[in-house]
Amino acid sequence: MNAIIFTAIWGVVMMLGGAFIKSKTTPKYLAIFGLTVILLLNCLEMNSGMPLFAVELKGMLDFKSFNLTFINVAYGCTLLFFLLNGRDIEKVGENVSEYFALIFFILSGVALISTFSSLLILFIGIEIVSIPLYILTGSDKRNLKSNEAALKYFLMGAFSTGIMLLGIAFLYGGSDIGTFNINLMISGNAPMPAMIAAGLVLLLVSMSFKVSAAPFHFWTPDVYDGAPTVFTSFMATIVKAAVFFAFVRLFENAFGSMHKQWQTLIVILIAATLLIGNLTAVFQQSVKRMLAYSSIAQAGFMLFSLFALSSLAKEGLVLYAAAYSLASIGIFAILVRMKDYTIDGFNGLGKQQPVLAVTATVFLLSLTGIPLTAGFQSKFYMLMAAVQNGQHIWLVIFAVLCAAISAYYYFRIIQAMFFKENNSDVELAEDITPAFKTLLVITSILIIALGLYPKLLTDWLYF
Amino acid sequence: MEIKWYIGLAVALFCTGVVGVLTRRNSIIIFMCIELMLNAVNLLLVAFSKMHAASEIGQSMPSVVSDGQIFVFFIMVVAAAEVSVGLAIIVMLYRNTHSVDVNFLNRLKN
Amino acid sequence: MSITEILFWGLSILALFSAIMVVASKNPVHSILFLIVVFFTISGHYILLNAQFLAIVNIIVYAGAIMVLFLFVVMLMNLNAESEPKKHRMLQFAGLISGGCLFLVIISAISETQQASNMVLMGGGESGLIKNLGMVLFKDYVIPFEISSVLFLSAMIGAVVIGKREK
Amino acid sequence: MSNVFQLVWLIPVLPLLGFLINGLGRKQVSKTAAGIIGSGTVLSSFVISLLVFLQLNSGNIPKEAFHYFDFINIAALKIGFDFQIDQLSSIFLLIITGVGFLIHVYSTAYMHDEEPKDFAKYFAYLNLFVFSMLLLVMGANFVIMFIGWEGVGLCSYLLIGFWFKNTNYNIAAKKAFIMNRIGDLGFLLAVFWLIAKVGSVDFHTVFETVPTLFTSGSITIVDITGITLLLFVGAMGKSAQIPLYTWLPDAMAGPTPVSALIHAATMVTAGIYMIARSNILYTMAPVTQCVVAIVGLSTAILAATIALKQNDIKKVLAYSTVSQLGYMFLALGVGAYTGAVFHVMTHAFFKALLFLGAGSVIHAMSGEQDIRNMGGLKKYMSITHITFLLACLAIAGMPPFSGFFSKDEILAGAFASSPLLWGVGVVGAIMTAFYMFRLYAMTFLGKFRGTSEQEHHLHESPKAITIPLIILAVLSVIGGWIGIPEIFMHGGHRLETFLSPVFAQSNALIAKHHISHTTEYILMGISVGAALIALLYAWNKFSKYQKTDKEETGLGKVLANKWYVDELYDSIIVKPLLSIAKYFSNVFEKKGIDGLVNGVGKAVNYGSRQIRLIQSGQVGTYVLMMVLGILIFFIIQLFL
Amino acid sequence: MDPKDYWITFPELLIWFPLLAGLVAFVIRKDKLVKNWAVLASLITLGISVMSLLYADNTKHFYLNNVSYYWLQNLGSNFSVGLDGMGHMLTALTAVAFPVIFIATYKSDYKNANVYYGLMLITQAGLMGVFTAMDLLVFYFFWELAVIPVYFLCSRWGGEKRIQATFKFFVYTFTGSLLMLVGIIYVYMHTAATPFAEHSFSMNAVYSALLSPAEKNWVFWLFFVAFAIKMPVFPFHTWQPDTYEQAPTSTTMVLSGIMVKMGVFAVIRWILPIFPDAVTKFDNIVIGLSVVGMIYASLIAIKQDDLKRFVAYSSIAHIGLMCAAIFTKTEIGLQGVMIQMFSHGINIIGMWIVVDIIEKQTGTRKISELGGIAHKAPALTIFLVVIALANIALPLTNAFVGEFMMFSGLFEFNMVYTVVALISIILAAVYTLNMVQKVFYGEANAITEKIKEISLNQKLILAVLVVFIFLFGVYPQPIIELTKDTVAALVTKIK
Repeated sequence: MNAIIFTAIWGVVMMLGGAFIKSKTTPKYLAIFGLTVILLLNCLEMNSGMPLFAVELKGMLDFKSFNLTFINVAYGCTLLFFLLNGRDIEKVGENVSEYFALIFFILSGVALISTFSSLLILFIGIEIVSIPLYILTGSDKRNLKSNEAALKYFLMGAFSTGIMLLGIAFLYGGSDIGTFNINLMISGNAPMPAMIAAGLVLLLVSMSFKVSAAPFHFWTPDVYDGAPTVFTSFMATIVKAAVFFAFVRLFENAFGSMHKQWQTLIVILIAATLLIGNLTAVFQQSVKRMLAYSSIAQAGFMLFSLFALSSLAKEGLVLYAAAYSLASIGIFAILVRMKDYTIDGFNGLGKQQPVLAVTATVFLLSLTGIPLTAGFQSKFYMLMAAVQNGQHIWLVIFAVLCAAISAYYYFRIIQAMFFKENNSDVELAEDITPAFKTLLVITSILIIALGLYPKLLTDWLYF
Repeated sequence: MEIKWYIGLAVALFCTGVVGVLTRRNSIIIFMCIELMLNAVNLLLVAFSKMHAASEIGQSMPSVVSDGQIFVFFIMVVAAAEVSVGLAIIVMLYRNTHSVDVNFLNRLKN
Repeated sequence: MSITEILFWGLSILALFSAIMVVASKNPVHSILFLIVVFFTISGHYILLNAQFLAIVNIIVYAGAIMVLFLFVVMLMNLNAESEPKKHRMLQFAGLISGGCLFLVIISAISETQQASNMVLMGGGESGLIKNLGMVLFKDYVIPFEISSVLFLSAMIGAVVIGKREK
Repeated sequence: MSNVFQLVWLIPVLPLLGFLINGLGRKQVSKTAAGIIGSGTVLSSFVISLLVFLQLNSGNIPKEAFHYFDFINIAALKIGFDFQIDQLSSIFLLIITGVGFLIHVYSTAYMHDEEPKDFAKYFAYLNLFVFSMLLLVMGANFVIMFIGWEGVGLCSYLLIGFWFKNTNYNIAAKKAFIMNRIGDLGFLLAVFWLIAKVGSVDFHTVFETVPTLFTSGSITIVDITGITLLLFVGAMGKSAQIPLYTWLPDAMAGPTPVSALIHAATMVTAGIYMIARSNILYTMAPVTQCVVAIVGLSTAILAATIALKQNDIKKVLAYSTVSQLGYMFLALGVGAYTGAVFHVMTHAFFKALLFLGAGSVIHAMSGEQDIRNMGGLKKYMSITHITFLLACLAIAGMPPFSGFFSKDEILAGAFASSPLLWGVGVVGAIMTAFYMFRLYAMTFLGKFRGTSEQEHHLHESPKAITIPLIILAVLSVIGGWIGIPEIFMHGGHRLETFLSPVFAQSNALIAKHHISHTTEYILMGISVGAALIALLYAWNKFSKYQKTDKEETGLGKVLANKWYVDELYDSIIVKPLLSIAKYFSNVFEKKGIDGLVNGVGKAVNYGSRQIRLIQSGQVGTYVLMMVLGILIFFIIQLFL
Repeated sequence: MDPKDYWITFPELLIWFPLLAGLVAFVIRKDKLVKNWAVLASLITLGISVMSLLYADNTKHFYLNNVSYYWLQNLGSNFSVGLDGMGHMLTALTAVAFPVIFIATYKSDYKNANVYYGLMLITQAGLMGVFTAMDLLVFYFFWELAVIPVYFLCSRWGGEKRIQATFKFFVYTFTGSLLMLVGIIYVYMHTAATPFAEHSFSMNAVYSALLSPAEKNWVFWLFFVAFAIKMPVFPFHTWQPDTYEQAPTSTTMVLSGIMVKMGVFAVIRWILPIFPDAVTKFDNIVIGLSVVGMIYASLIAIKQDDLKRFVAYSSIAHIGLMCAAIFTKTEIGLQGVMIQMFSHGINIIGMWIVVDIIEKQTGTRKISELGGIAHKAPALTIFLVVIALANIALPLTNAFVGEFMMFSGLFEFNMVYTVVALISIILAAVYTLNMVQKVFYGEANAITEKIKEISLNQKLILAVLVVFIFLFGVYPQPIIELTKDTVAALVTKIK
């Protein structure tokens, strides 16, 4: 509860701050301070199990430590994001504090959808996450790409909201006890009535849209490409992970009991997502767009948690969220500072900026899923969960083959950085501060630590 | 009245909205079609709530009935917020391109 | 055929017709007006279902606030029929077909189930009244209610951020 | 047990030492030192072998092999580094070290033009060869024997290619090695077969157990035949039998003493030794024996025919070696093991002598090898001439020279098994006499046909060359007298009695067939007489040989070109192999396998290029896709 | 029996020391210094491994050679490493190889030497880990850890086409190991429970995993493909020649000398015990492939003009034999493989050293352009000839013992394969002697005129290798003694 309340409040604070603070840099520090406090408060709630305010939940929210841990992960990543990209947020436009405010609202939405237990909260939460994102996407107002991305995102987002609502409606109508509470909605694994099925499919579709799983992923590349890179980084990592978490919780609690009946759909989703994501990423020349596609590919792996729906899978999901977010934030942070977003723009970075290059390599290796990195552990968990599930081993094999393809495009950047020479001696990256480098190093150390000893994270999930 | 008629009506309206989204190019109209979809859903929800009202569950606990209608209320709320943002975005785009035609939006592709 | 059924059918046909007109009509202004009609018919349905509160809100929020907003925007851009060239037929046709299929699929899936033949309580029922809904809203739904304020705030900020001219 | 046997290990180790010293210190040691070390080591091992031989002769024979250390020792298989000393090996020890020593001495003079380090290298190789050869004959199991077996192959490779700047020599060396390799594979397969069937490679064990296993039925005749045939393949390679004989004539590229030692006296007889060693197996496999006899005989004839038309002095000797080896295999084939060994010994004497003589001639002619440019050398180099003549008589099988006894024994054995074999054998003998004396006459008789400046520094070779010649000459005269057949002298065949324990098992199996003395006399008469006629004919035909440049025609041409066998091999084996290799490396590897691998990558790229076109940038398309997706999901979920 | 609580054990030392040394190397800026540091470190590692050989007897010093720490108990995977006979042998090989490589290539200078040597040492650590891993997951970790640095070494310091070649190598092996990962997980899911987790990655648990024959049959392939790519077995070999050609020679030595053995090792360590039935089921296919590969590679080797590709193909042929011998499942065959793993490592490294010297001095690797080196550099020639003879398994060289045993194992399995395989021995003689003749004999030409005799330390290194060649050629018993327990255990396990 703390997380939700205080992020909302802090959002307001940032908003009002915008009116009074003239300096461009202050909001950043304000935001970092606020987020740190909120993170601590959330930890407090985790340990004590007691929020600061006793609010009657009425079965709307569910604060078990699992969910709170995820909030921690999400907020932690956001903090890192602030630290790494604060300066870049300032560069986007004039209304710096508003951007931060919006991000805080999104965070409260994140907290909502990772603790919801009523479809209403899910709906509102998703909207709270989406609407500010539409704006952030369009926040680079002079840039037509940004505008276009915003509109595309908005139209399709609204459309998928419609789909979702229809689904919810059918669920409400279909469940005998007419409720929006996901825990009570369905029990037993009797073949589901048509209305429930319809609702399920529609929800599945809209959620797949939000997590950009094929064939509902089409908005992703354009939006990620068009949006200002900082915000791309944010929405491609934290938001996406959060929505995924919501996705899994929804289907686990609401339809877990009849898992087998809808597994086929997930299988199709996974196969399509992995294939399209990886295949399309191969040919991209712009790193930004390539990362957009790769995020689709990663979603394909995360979907395994939905496919398996076991405790292993859920741990895996949290681990994956952390690993993926860390690595992506890192690589995006570096990308933002690059002058040229094409892969050739990275040529010879290894000589000019060794620290950047090495850390970037760690991030990319993690995304590829090379052992010793968190990326490997998370993929490993996912595969284990999938194999444990027993069916569709071919899908697992297919997945690892796709992972091999992913090596293909991730390593193109590594090759560019270390093994290709850039003829001109212009600066490839701008304002690389020591602090920035240190943060990158810390991030990569985190990644490797998680890769060596994932229990650092997974142990928090239950107690 | 059987619920299926309401379902039929709502789904029909919804699909009309979908068709609109698919066939029109004017982003405002597309947006309106989406609103149409939302309304279809609202109607459906209300109908369902009244369906539950008819069932014995509804008799025993009236909250089941009101849930649906409250939900509709929230949908309207959200829709309003969405509209404000959406129109703002459309206007911004119009400022920059003097068009609201989604087909002109293809700087981002492949 | 009772009076309610007659009203139901009348409203439904009107609603569908004007919905189709929203999609079909060239002139954006016309579509908006048709949309308003749709909203009114839907409010009518609400009244039939004795959900007076929603009926009112629907008219105020949608037909009133939202559609006026739309109207303003359209006027502001003074869009007219000519301003929208044809989308090429192929895609329109495909859209039509797939939309139709969606309808058929959902209906054929649901209409035959026994759930689909549940009766709807027309007219009666207290829960749709403002009093009851108000109670529920501020007792059970206080959390979402409060949270939706966040939504509005962000929408507001958004409108400002987007709308404000850059210096 | 006498303490001589404790020195046995020294026999191979001494030459090895010589090799190490000369090899590692080849820059330091002077020529004389190198020569002394080289010859000295061999001499000393000769002395030891002599002592060993005397021990054996005095009838105390080591019961089992001398075990030094485990070579391979695992549960399934134990192979010790063991030496075996018995009559057979001791005979060979004497031949190898004895003749080896003489040739070492000879070499000190023959190679004295070489640079010191090459000189040392040469002796190092020679010692290494002796070492391997000794391993071969002393090894107490097939594996140690095989070690020596390949070792000698290696040394012959190194020595043939000793003048490595000349590419043709290298190619000859390579050919020798590879053809030996082919044979060795047969050997190896046989060994594996033995391991699989008997579970051991020790001579003792194998020869003890095989007959019992055979009677118990756990080894079939097929196994034995297979093993023996494969072993024989090995012998073919090493002892230059059809079809693997072509390397030997080319091997003449090496220095002449090497040809004498390796390609006449010792290495090429390894095959005979091996078969004689495992005689029991062969006696148990009549099919193999038949094959051996036929191959041996046909080799003898074929090589002889070729030798008729060769003009290179060493080539003639080479082919005669091949044909003599053929005789030995004939002997083995007909079960006259003693005869084979006997002929090995005598052949070692006179063939070594011939080669050394040829070497001395070549030396005198300053490198000239074509006998058409020689002639009338007898007045310039008398010792060489005399010794050469004696050797020719010996090889032609004239009584009482050594060749007569051994060859006669073989022919007798052949007759005993079938007169046909004998007949063909005799023809071979006749040809032998002919080409040997053609060689002799063209070289030493008539008048000199070489260039004048060759003529005026013609000279007799130095002591170091002539003394070995003389010794060998003596041996090739009297060498045969240890094997005088019954008919001349009762118990005259000392060799047979000496060797009898080795062949006891086989002799037990072979039905002893006796030819009446009269027949034996007749046979002897015929062969000797025929040979004599051929001899005299060749003598007076070629003593007045004039150089003519008229082309050989008809059969003569075919013979001069060695029946075109090399060309045949080249076109049916080498060329096809190379073209396949070419195809693999240029087409199949690149286009086929690697093409497949890269194809996957290409496919991914192509797919990527295509699939990103769906991302058209049109909202309408995107939504359409979504709706289609919804439809599909609905259908799957609700209607399937 | 010795106390359980050693503060450190040999496997740990063998892994951690090179790793630390590598990390240290990164921060040493001066090239000369880091070079010496690398040599020193590798020598120390060698010392450790020699020590471990002195305590190799696991019946007496078990706790000196085996250790296990909690790692991911919840997944039932512990960081457990240990040295059995095979492990000892291969770690020894690794420990010997690296100093040899460093000293032999001491002359050649690299840009950012610190990174270069750091990566090399880390590779060594990875290899040590692979050879000592007693836990399937740990094994997988090290398996990758060994490859990644090599990828960077090759693509950073390699030849002109290095990037594509190395990348092909990487993706190829990476795909293989991912498939193996699926296999690992599948096996894991069928292991018995442990106190901490419902399944376990530990070696014993994995060995006794309850898989149905049908499952074994396909999981087997998941594992085998990974290892076949690494070895490589025909037709998975095409990455090798390109990589060897493009990689810097010292890395190529690591690749061909040791990394190739990872595949062989892994097959023996994991596939044989986990899927004995599947091995029996598919032995004909695998052995067939290997034998075909031997002939195929040998034929191609005849036609190679580039020394590096030449060595690559000849190595493929040799590996084919090892793979075939493993799948005969005979004691003698496996024992032969053990010996051959060591011998092949030594010989091929020697081969590379010579190739490297020639390339450094003449600037070309084209066999056709070389010739007549023998009388310019006799010592070099002698060394090469010895190594070449070892390469064609001449008796009294180390390779003979191994190949002899492998062939006789193969013969026990099936005679036809043996005959075909033996043909490749002839071909080996053909191409090796061709190479020797073309490169070293004949008259020297313009290119080879300027060749000088090799330096003393090169002589010493090659001499060391030659000593190894003859030592184990004449007296292979030490290796047999070291590894025969492993083999015996395996054979009993399979039977």
